[in-house]
Amino acid sequence: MTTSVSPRTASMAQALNSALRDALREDPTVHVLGEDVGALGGVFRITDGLTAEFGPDRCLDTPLAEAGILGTAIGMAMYGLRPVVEMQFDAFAYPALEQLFSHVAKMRNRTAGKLPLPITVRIPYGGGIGGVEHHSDASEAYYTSTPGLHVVTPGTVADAYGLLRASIASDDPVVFLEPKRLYWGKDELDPAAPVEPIGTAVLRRTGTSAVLITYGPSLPVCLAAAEAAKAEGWDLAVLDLRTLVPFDDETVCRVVRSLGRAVVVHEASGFGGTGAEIAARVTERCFHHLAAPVLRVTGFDIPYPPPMLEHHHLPGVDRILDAVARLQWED
Amino acid sequence: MTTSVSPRTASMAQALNSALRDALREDPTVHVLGEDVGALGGVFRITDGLTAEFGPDRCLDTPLAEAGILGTAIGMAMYGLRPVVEMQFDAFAYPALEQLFSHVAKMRNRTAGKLPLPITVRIPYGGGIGGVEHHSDASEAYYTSTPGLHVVTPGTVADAYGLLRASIASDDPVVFLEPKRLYWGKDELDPAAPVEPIGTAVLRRTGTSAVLITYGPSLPVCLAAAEAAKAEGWDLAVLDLRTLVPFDDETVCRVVRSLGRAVVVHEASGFGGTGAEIAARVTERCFHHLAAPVLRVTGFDIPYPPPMLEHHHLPGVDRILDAVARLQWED
Amino acid sequence: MTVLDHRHRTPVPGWMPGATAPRTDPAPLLPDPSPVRLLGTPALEKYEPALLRELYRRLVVGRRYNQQATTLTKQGRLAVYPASTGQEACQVAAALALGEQDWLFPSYRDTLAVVSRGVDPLEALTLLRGSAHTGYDPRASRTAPLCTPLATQAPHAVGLAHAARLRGEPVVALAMLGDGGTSEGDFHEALNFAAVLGAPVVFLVQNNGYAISVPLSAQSAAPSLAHKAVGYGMPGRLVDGNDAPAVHAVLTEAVERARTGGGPTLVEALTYRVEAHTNADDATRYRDEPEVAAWREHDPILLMEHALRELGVLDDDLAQEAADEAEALAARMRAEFHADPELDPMSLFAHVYAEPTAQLREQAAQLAEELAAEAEVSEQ
Amino acid sequence: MTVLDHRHRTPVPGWMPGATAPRTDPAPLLPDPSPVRLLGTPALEKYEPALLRELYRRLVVGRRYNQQATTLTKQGRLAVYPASTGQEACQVAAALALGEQDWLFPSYRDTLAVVSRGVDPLEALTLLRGSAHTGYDPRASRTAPLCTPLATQAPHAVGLAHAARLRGEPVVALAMLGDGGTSEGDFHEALNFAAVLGAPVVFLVQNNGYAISVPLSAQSAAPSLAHKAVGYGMPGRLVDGNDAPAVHAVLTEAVERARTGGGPTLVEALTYRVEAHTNADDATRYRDEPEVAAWREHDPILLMEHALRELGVLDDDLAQEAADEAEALAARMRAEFHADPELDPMSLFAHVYAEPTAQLREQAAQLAEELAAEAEVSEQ
Ligand SMILES: Cc1ncc(C[n+]2csc(CCOP(=O)(O)OP(=O)(O)O)c2C)c(N)n1
Ligand SMILES: Cc1ncc(C[n+]2csc(CCOP(=O)(O)OP(=O)(O)O)c2C)c(N)n1
Ligand SMILES: [Mg+2]
Ligand SMILES: [Mg+2]
Repeated sequence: MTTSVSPRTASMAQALNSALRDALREDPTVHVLGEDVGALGGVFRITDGLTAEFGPDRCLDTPLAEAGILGTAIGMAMYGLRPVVEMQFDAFAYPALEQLFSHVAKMRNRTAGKLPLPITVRIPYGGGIGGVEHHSDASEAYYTSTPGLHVVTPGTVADAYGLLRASIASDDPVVFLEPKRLYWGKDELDPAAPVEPIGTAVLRRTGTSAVLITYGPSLPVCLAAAEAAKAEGWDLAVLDLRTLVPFDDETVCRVVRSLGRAVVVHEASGFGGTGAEIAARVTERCFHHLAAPVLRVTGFDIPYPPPMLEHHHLPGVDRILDAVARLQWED
Repeated sequence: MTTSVSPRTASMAQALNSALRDALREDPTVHVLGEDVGALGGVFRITDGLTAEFGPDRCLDTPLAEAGILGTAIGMAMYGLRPVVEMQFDAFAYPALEQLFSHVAKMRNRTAGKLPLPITVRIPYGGGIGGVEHHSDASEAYYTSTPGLHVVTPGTVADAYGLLRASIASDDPVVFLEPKRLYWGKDELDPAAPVEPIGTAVLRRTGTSAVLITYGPSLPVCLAAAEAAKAEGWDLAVLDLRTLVPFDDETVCRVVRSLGRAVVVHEASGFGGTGAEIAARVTERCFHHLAAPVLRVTGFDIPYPPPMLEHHHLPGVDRILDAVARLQWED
Repeated sequence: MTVLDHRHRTPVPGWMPGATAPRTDPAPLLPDPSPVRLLGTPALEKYEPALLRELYRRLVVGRRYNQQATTLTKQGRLAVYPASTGQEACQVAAALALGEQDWLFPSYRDTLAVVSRGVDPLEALTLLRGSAHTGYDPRASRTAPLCTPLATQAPHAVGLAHAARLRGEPVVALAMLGDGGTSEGDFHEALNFAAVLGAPVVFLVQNNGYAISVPLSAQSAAPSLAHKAVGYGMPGRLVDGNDAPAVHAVLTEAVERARTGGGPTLVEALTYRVEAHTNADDATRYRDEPEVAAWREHDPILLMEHALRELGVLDDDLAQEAADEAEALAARMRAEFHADPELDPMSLFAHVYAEPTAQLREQAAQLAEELAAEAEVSEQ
Repeated sequence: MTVLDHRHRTPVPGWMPGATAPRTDPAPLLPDPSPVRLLGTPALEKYEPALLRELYRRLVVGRRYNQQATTLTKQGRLAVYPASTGQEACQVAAALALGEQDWLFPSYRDTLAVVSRGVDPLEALTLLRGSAHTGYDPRASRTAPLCTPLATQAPHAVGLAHAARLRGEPVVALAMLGDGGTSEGDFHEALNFAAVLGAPVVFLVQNNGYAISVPLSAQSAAPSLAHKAVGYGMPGRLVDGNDAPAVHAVLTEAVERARTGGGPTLVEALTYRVEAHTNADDATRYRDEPEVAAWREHDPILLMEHALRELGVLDDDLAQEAADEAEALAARMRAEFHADPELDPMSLFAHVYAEPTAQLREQAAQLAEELAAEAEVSEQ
């Protein structure tokens, strides 16, 4: 892919902005639409400068109505365009769920492949930024339990760029979940680097004791936990799923079988969370390799707390290490 | 509770109708609202005769807008009423998901208990009745993964009456999922029988080989599978969860520990389905009692099929027995 | 040039301090107090006899189509059928008002409009037969899938029309809705998007008096549904939905307005659902026969036939031709629907994604095994 | 008698075959072409001086409240604050137009209206401070929680007003929304429900020209937002939102209309968001200073002070009194917000359900253990 920039350090927000800019440059059918994506550049500045460069036809400030935004994007895709929708915050995607569940996820199937919908729905999700209620929901379970959608969530700057490019290029609808608390973290970005396809997990850290299976906002927490675990004598691997649907059973099971112990970590509430699927399928496929049950470290089963209390809700290093300690080492 | 009827045989639809009638009679704060719930009695006749008996103030034909219906019910509950909302079909509850997720599930918590919302949202769900697309979704995962909601789903005529009464009486919001394909099945109904509280699973059939864990529309299928299993030499127990949230860990784990083998059965798609949570938590809590992984028999990970193909999608006796056969009996 | 720049030339934020007048004049956006009618008026004479005959022919064929489809439900050949009996004027006028390149966005009740556009009845009815979700090729026919979730097709029409406009292609999208559908949030959001974008789309609301059992009086308190248009800044038109030439004239004007950059229009057609909601519904629970009878006399075909004969553009031969064509269609439907559809269980996995995922391949293999096993058993 | 029978007496389905007129006359439902104004008009003399002074006093206090809250964000004492600076006339008039028993349904921007109703600023601002979702008792104050998901509070207001009416209690609900909020489906559904039910509710849309960065011209193409009312069959009123007596008069009339069975009203108040969307926003990215300057001169307090002094109902003493009260409030806010809030982590589990579930009890125990462990560590 040709790109707007040479290797440099960038924040995840800048990487996403570059991915959108490069996609708009390379493919005239790509159109961005959403609330405040124009002059403002989005409340997180992910679309900064796009309307200035490409004009309102390519990057559109819509009226304030999420079902209308996604429904309009569906019609645009039906005509052959490749819309990229921005939902302003996780909880503000809920008005669009009927359009997402009943049309975006079903249109290709409903029409025997005649009407694919190559739509990317970008949703900043999760907490940790001191947002007031409705601004911090980890809402991935609604999407991962809906057949017909792909669900992608980057945990690094490089993946933010690469996976967004891959998602926009995908002929299937992708719910692209952006861990908003990682927006400002900087790292090396080489837009020219080859892009991993959607659907592949990656081992961020090798280890010999057990593996932490995680994604998106919890990746840095798990890496920190792995560091801290050394003091306890545990050498933890960290697996970054990156794509939740389609799930990379092969990579995940290979790692789990080799280590025999796994903890799934995400900040969404545990009950009915995506971690349940991960634990269940890993157990189904790796049962006799497991020395201990696959444990889950997640947010509590409560509505997202007010900012001053959110740190109690979010899985932290200690809570992860407590779970690791329960992996029945005595066996 | 005083009741409108003495013991008799009734269909699940009639039992639900009796429960609504008795609740309306006994509690003046109970109000029913929804689409076509008045003169028509609802498309499934669950509200048959209620407007005739109680008038439009108590059983209201609303305009055709699900977010408006649920949002209006929220306001009514804020004023001290006890609304019972009917969503016409599973997929037609989706327009109301923002109101459900952002308000119904959160209002009590958001107001430190000052504004409880004793709302019952009745949703006919699941397939097996030859409905065209959008009329057969098994949508329970969206509700079970949302903290703040109770999720109840009866599998028998008696529970349909008892659990609906209990749900309406609950001071917490309840998503009451009605297995539409069981609406017309008849059984004994004694409305005077004591009502089991929300949150308790029940063993429908004892067994010594393994347990089928299921709920709602899949209960009769599991009972049939247990019958058929006898020929294969398996004596299967069947556990009816009845309530998905709050989950009855105690009963479920007691049964699983005693048998060491379990299969979770539901018609919703497997990936991210409620069965994943059941398998994951049972494994976490009963790991060393398990002779085999907890397996799942579910619908495929596809949009609900057209009527003429739905029987291929829905878990049937054979598919359940195939799973039971994979419970590693050689061990 | 960018299509949307005009939005940025309009006064921002739209009001100035101490402003004394609305941003635009509402008067032209309001519907005339009484519905547009042509049948039985002198204005009808200005119309192409050929067009009037074409409308008549399609009405007669359309009525027969509705009757035959209803019969097929009784024979179990269709799972369910929401008839447009009594609404044929809206159905055929909608089809006729659109050009080849235009797109139709029908609801579950609008299969006649789809067929009248040229889609084969067998393909148009797979959803209601239960054999497939969508039986026709939406791209080839420029006809979106029959939409069941109410009003959700409205924003699709806006998006498609907007996309065509961005491409500089003179395509118009026509979305068909019911009176009940206007209560849904998606209706509101779609009309607002259409007006703000200036999208070439026409919203046709067939006000047939009921949403299943709920009468309009319990659905809306508006003077008319067409009065909703001014709230979006688009013209609202009110037309007698049983007057085929009137519906055709109003729609054609709206379509041309859209095509020439005039933006969207909301059209309310006053009609009546003469049959029950579907064959599964029991209308006697919520409405009286006299009401239905009154509307049966205001039948779109009777009104049309009477007016055209008076005008001298319709004679017995033409009427017979139409009747014959109608019978031919009915015969073809009977024949086609008598045969059982070909069903492929493996198709369940073929189009969920561009490529089946590893999980779907596993699941497809499982089903294939099961089917093979069943086949074996049944062979023995 | 049942409240809702009227709906069943209206003609069903609302139109008769060949009908020639809308069901109701739209004219009275349309807003006057120019916004209602009182300041600087002779009509002002008819107003109670006491009421005018009360409005003035609340405006002055309200402005100071906005300034102090904004300052608190700079000091990190509030997480975020969406100021209603420039919109004080709408905020205080809304509070004053309601009676004790009436309910207010505010948005995140309407904390001044909440405070002006009598809720303590510390309690009104917990959401924006980040210490608790809702700091006040909605039942005791008849004030719903500050609503963030746009327009979702509108149907709540309808339901509450409807419930009160069913109980025969003369309660009116006032829902406050922004111009952007009118684009949401929930706005549409709520207004339609209100009109169909005849619920005693008033919808106040503060059209402050922007939804964050999006100007009204990109939000709606309507002549005015008040023109949406006719599409629901309720009256729409247009008022200068910076003219406090005018807003108060229009709202009071609508509230009384609702209270006496006249049904809902939509009021559009033309005002301007003088500050950025919140302290976190950068308005220079999307609007120019001259535009803001023009509105600063149309300031609700300047306009009010000028008019009242001309009328001779305001003198320096009164102005000083108001200024003193404003300072006293600001001082109290500084003091109260300087202290750190009391936070109880275990409260996270206390109100999810009436009774914590077994799972929540387990999770609470886990957190309690963690906190105890931390405490131990920090003691060492
Ligand atoms: C979102 C949604 N809610 C409910 C339904 C169930 N439903 C199907 S048709 C119908 C009535 C629609 O009435 P109207 O819009 O007037 O169209 P008509 O059937 O009269 O043509 C309802 C409630 C649906 N299809 N979609
Ligand atoms: C459903 C929903 N979508 C998006 C948002 C994010 N958001 C918060 S305020 C705002 C702008 C609202 O503008 P307006 O309704 O005019 O009110 P104002 O802020 O001007 O008072 C947006 C888009 C939200 N809170 N809710
Ligand atoms: Mg209708
Ligand atoms: Mg605004």
